This record gives sequence, structure tokens and C-alpha cells, in this order.
Amino acid sequence: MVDWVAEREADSAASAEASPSEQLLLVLDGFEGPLDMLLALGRDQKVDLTRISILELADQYLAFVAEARKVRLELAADYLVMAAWLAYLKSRLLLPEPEGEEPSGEDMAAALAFQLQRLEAMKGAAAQLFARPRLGIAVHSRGAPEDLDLRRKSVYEVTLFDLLRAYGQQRARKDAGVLHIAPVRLYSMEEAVRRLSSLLGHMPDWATLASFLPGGEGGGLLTRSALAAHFAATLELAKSGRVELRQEGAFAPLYVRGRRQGGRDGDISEETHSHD
Amino acid sequence: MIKEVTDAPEAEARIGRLRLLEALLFASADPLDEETLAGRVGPEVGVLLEELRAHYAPRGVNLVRTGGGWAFRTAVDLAPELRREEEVSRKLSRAAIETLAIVAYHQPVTRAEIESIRGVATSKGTLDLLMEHGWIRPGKRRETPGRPLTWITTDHFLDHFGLETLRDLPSVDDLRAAGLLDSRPVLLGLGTTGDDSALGADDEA
Amino acid sequence: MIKEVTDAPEAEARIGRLRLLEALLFASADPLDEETLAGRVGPEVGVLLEELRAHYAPRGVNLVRTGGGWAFRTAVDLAPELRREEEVSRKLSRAAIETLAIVAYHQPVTRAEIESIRGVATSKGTLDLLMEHGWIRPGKRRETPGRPLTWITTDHFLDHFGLETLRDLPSVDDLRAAGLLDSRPVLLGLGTTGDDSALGADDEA
Repeated sequence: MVDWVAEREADSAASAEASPSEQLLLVLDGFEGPLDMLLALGRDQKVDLTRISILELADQYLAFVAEARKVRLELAADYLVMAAWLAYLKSRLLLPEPEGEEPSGEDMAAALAFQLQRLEAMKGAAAQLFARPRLGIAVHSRGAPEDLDLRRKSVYEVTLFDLLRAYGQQRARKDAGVLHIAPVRLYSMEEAVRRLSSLLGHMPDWATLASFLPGGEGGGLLTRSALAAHFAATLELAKSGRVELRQEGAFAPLYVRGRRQGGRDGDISEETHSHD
Repeated sequence: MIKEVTDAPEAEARIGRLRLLEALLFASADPLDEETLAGRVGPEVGVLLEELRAHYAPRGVNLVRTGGGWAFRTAVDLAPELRREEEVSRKLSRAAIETLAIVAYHQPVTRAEIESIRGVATSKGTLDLLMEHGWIRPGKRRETPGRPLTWITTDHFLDHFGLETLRDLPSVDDLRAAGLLDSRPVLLGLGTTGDDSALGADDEA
Repeated sequence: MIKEVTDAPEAEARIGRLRLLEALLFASADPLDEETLAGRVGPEVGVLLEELRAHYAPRGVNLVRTGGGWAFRTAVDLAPELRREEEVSRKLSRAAIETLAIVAYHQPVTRAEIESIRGVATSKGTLDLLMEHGWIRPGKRRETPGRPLTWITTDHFLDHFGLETLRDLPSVDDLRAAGLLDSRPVLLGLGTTGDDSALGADDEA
């Protein structure tokens, strides 16, 4: 168990009896998304955020995700995208830098550290702002104003908010009866596992992971999340012994094939991210 | 105003009470009676009130005794210079706000188009009211049968709502993203209830 | 407060203006801007305001400057004795509080930028709630592809948080010096579904 999880549990008496999945849910409940969670993990390193170990942070986060998946807790897609990105970042930091245009692992780590510092700064600023003596709470205006109406050219009091809300409500009324739910444009790992499982039957030999990806429709984040989800799915399937993975070197294409009956080939390097 | 007292800490405490009394009277919506004030500043409230009254007597704001309580009021002799506007500010009707919003978003727009968007007949008075207010004005006639008059917003409209140009009006997508275009059923006239639920929902998120 | 001036009628006129200014400010719950006040008490309003501010500085009610306006407010140090229950923001969510801080410190800021800083999508009921409180409003559109709407804070925001100008935001200089107010491109576009291109474009600006 990751220690900060235990630490948070101590805050809540209710969690004492909770099952591991309930505990994780309680933990998740307290966060405004994966970046917020990373920040909390970072604070637990008890160092200045400018000297934070991104590598250690990545490990802690991946351990959390592994834990969540062990208890079959469905994580929001954002959390999985972050996990895939951190796994990638970790490999970039640990392995020799490849030639190429891509930002270096160090740059990527620095960018993440900046994001965390900036979020931390905004949280601090918010706290300072709301600690100020606020009007109507700590400081008070004239309780019995004598309405002199010096500036108001119009006798009608209507604000931009009133106007926009009226229009929004009018539009909503017009659309009433039709409930629009924006589709989640992210590929889930469950989908990827199902997809890979069914596809692998049709693939007799090694094939690149890229060849399993769904077609390019959607683009952008959807494609990136599909890659992340499929990558995570191969790890999951490898762990349960259903596929084998092979990679010639760092950043070389990742090959996948269904596990064969006989023993393993000598050159297979199995990649697993299990945390015991 | 503050008398010299030999005992320094006592003087300071007295100033503190006087300041609190001043703030309480300023912030209160209604006159405060001596009993209530005594509960906050202590039994010597009568002396303190007299001191405040004396301090404010020559100023633009006076401390006056009214009914059973005390309150600050602007000085009576300034009344002619402070004369209120006769018309008290009123809330614009819902129909008028909606009509104004539709003109803003759909201009140039004819009355028939406004009615078809709103789904109800628009009383002539609504457009007249908005025009009297300087928020909308007639635009060009539409070159269609009947050549109906179109309505557009004015510069005063932009000014009133603090917009630099019409392009700065949030788009429908912006409204949706900001939570101002809500697909949940809207209960007319129950704005407050709706807001509360939105607040609660946000907390859970 | 009233200085001895040799010219008696002039001194009297000055006292009259000071009293009127005091009454005008006292009568209004909201800040009044100098232009409005100058229209009532004349061009030397700045000097008179400073004189009033100095007179009220040690008292239980202070004259404060906020945004472009001036208003009487109870003294900050009396807050513990005057504290009311938080009615304004009974239960502002963390999302709303953080979003307000980001708008305040990064303005003008687009929704995609807010999301990239927080790393999550902005839930509905956040921006509209802040707007309903009168703290934020739409600013100009960013002149980048997609022309995204920006959000800025209002004068009421300054008034509510007791700030004279945006420069008085807590720690704003330190944060800027540390580069933490940069909208530097981020490598990981979390929470910004679909808006990635718009986001990239914003960041270049």
C-alpha cells in the first residue's frame, strides 16, 4: 500500500472499515483531477517543489494506478492518460536520449514540475485571497444606503449576467426535451483490452502496437488516449500472460503477439509494471 | 473628538469601544437601540453615543436618535443637494430581458423572428420600452415581402453592459461552457432554487 | 479636520463641499467613482477625498479606494467583532475558488488556459457562479484562431476582497517574478477535450 493513501485515511474515521476500493474512492474524491493528485503526492516528498523528484512522483502515481486497477476501480480517463504519460516520461528519463526533434526527458520533467508549481501557486493565491477581510463578512458597507442614484442613467437594473442567463435559459427551454450529453472523447483501457483481445486471435505473429490502433478519426486527444489505452492494455495482458511484448531498443516500435503454447523466445523482454 | 485621559490603556479601550459603536451603527440596516448596543460595547454606551453625536454634529453625516434607536443619517440641510431620483430603479421584466438578449444575439432581427424564437407573442410595449431605454433601435427594413422592420442594439447597450463590441458577447458555446445554458428544466421564477442546486452540484464535482 | 483658512467665505464653501462629499459617499453602499463625485463637488474632489480619508483613517469607519471608486467601509481591524456568517459564499467549491484565483492572477484568461493550469475540465456551474457573484465577466475575445472568449475580474471583485487595484493582489509580484503567471505551453493537455488547438494558439499569444 502506498503510504500517503494510509495517511489520508487516518484523517477520516469513516474509512477505517472501508474496503481497499472504497478507500481509493475516498482518496480520489478529494482530488480535482490527476494534476491535483500529483501535486498532493509531490507535497508528500516534503521538499521544495522546485527540487521535487519527478521520477519518484511518477513511481508513486503509477503505484496508485496499479493499486486502483488491482481492486478493479474504474479510473477516469484523465487519470489513465496521466499514467501513460508518466510511464513514457519515466522511460525517457531512465534510458539514453534518442536523436530527434522531441523534447528531452529533462525538458518534459521540467515542464511537469512547472505545471505543478503553477497549480500550487494558484492554490496558495486562492487561499490568500479568501483569507482577506471580505466585504459582507469581515468588512461592511453602509447598512442603510440612501439610494441617491447618482450614476445610473437607466432606471432599470439589469446586469450582463441577467442578460446572458436569460438568453441561456431561453435557449435551453427551446432545446427542452432533448438531453445533450457530450460524448467522452477518450479511449478507455477497458475498450482497448477488449479490442486487443479480439484482434490478437487474428494475428499469428509479431505486429507493432501501432497497427492495432483504431483509425485516425477524432484525432488529437482521442488518438493520444487510444495509444495510451492500448499501451496500458498490452501491459495488462502481458501481466496476465495473454500476450508477449518485444522491443528492439528504447523508442523502437513495440511488438505484440498472442502468447504461444510453447516456452518463450529468448529475445523477448517482458515489460511489466507490477508493484509488489 | 477623543478626550485626553490620563490612564493610557483605559483611553485605548475607550477608543476601541467608540470605534466599534461607530462601525455597528454604520453597518446596521435599521436603527439600533441602546440595549442592543450596550450588549456589544458595554454599559457606558449612553456616554459614548453622546460623544459620537457631538463629533458628527457639524459633519455631512449625523448620528440621530430615531424612534427607540440610533442611526447615522446624511445631514438634513444637505437634502436639497442629495435629492433622490424620483424613479426608484425597477427590475426589468423577464420578457424584456429575453427580448433584449434575442435582439443582441440575432440582430438584425424582426419582431416576427423574435416571436418565433421566444415562442410567444411580443407585446409592442416591450420593444418600445427597450427603445425608450436606448438599448435597441430600428435597423434596416428586411427586403422580403412586407419589408418588415428589423431591430438592432445601440452603442448605449454596449456601454450599459460593459462590452466593447458585439463580438465580445459570449457565444452559445461559451454560455454552455460557463454553465449559463443549462439543459435541465428551468423553473421560471424560481431562480434562487435553481442556483442553490447548481451550487450543490458544483460542490460534489 | 477643518483647517483654519484665512479667507472665511472660501473656508466655509470648502467645508460645505467636504460635507456634501461625505454625505454622498456615506449614502451609497457601492463605490462611487471620482468623475461622478467631481460632478457634484467640483474638480478639487481628489484633495477633498484625501482629506476625508485621513480624517476617517483612525476611526471605526474608513474611506477606502477600490477599483475606480471610493466607499466607506467598516475598519478591517474590527472584523473579528463584526464578522457575519459567510452568506455570500456559503459553500464555494474548491473548483470555484481556484478558478477565481486563476482568473484574477492570469487575466485575461481563456477557459482552455484555466483548464490547462488546473489540469481538469471546468465543471458547469463554476464560471456562471463566479459571474453571478459579480466577480468575473467576459473580456475581449483573444485574437487567435478560434477567437476564444477571455474572462476578467470586475470592480466588485476588488471591492469584495478589499483591494484597491489588481496590483494589490496578494503575492502577485512574487508570483510574476517566479514566472508562475506565465501561460507557458504545457506538454500534457489534460482536461481540455477538443480544445487543444485553441489552447496551443492561446499560449503563443
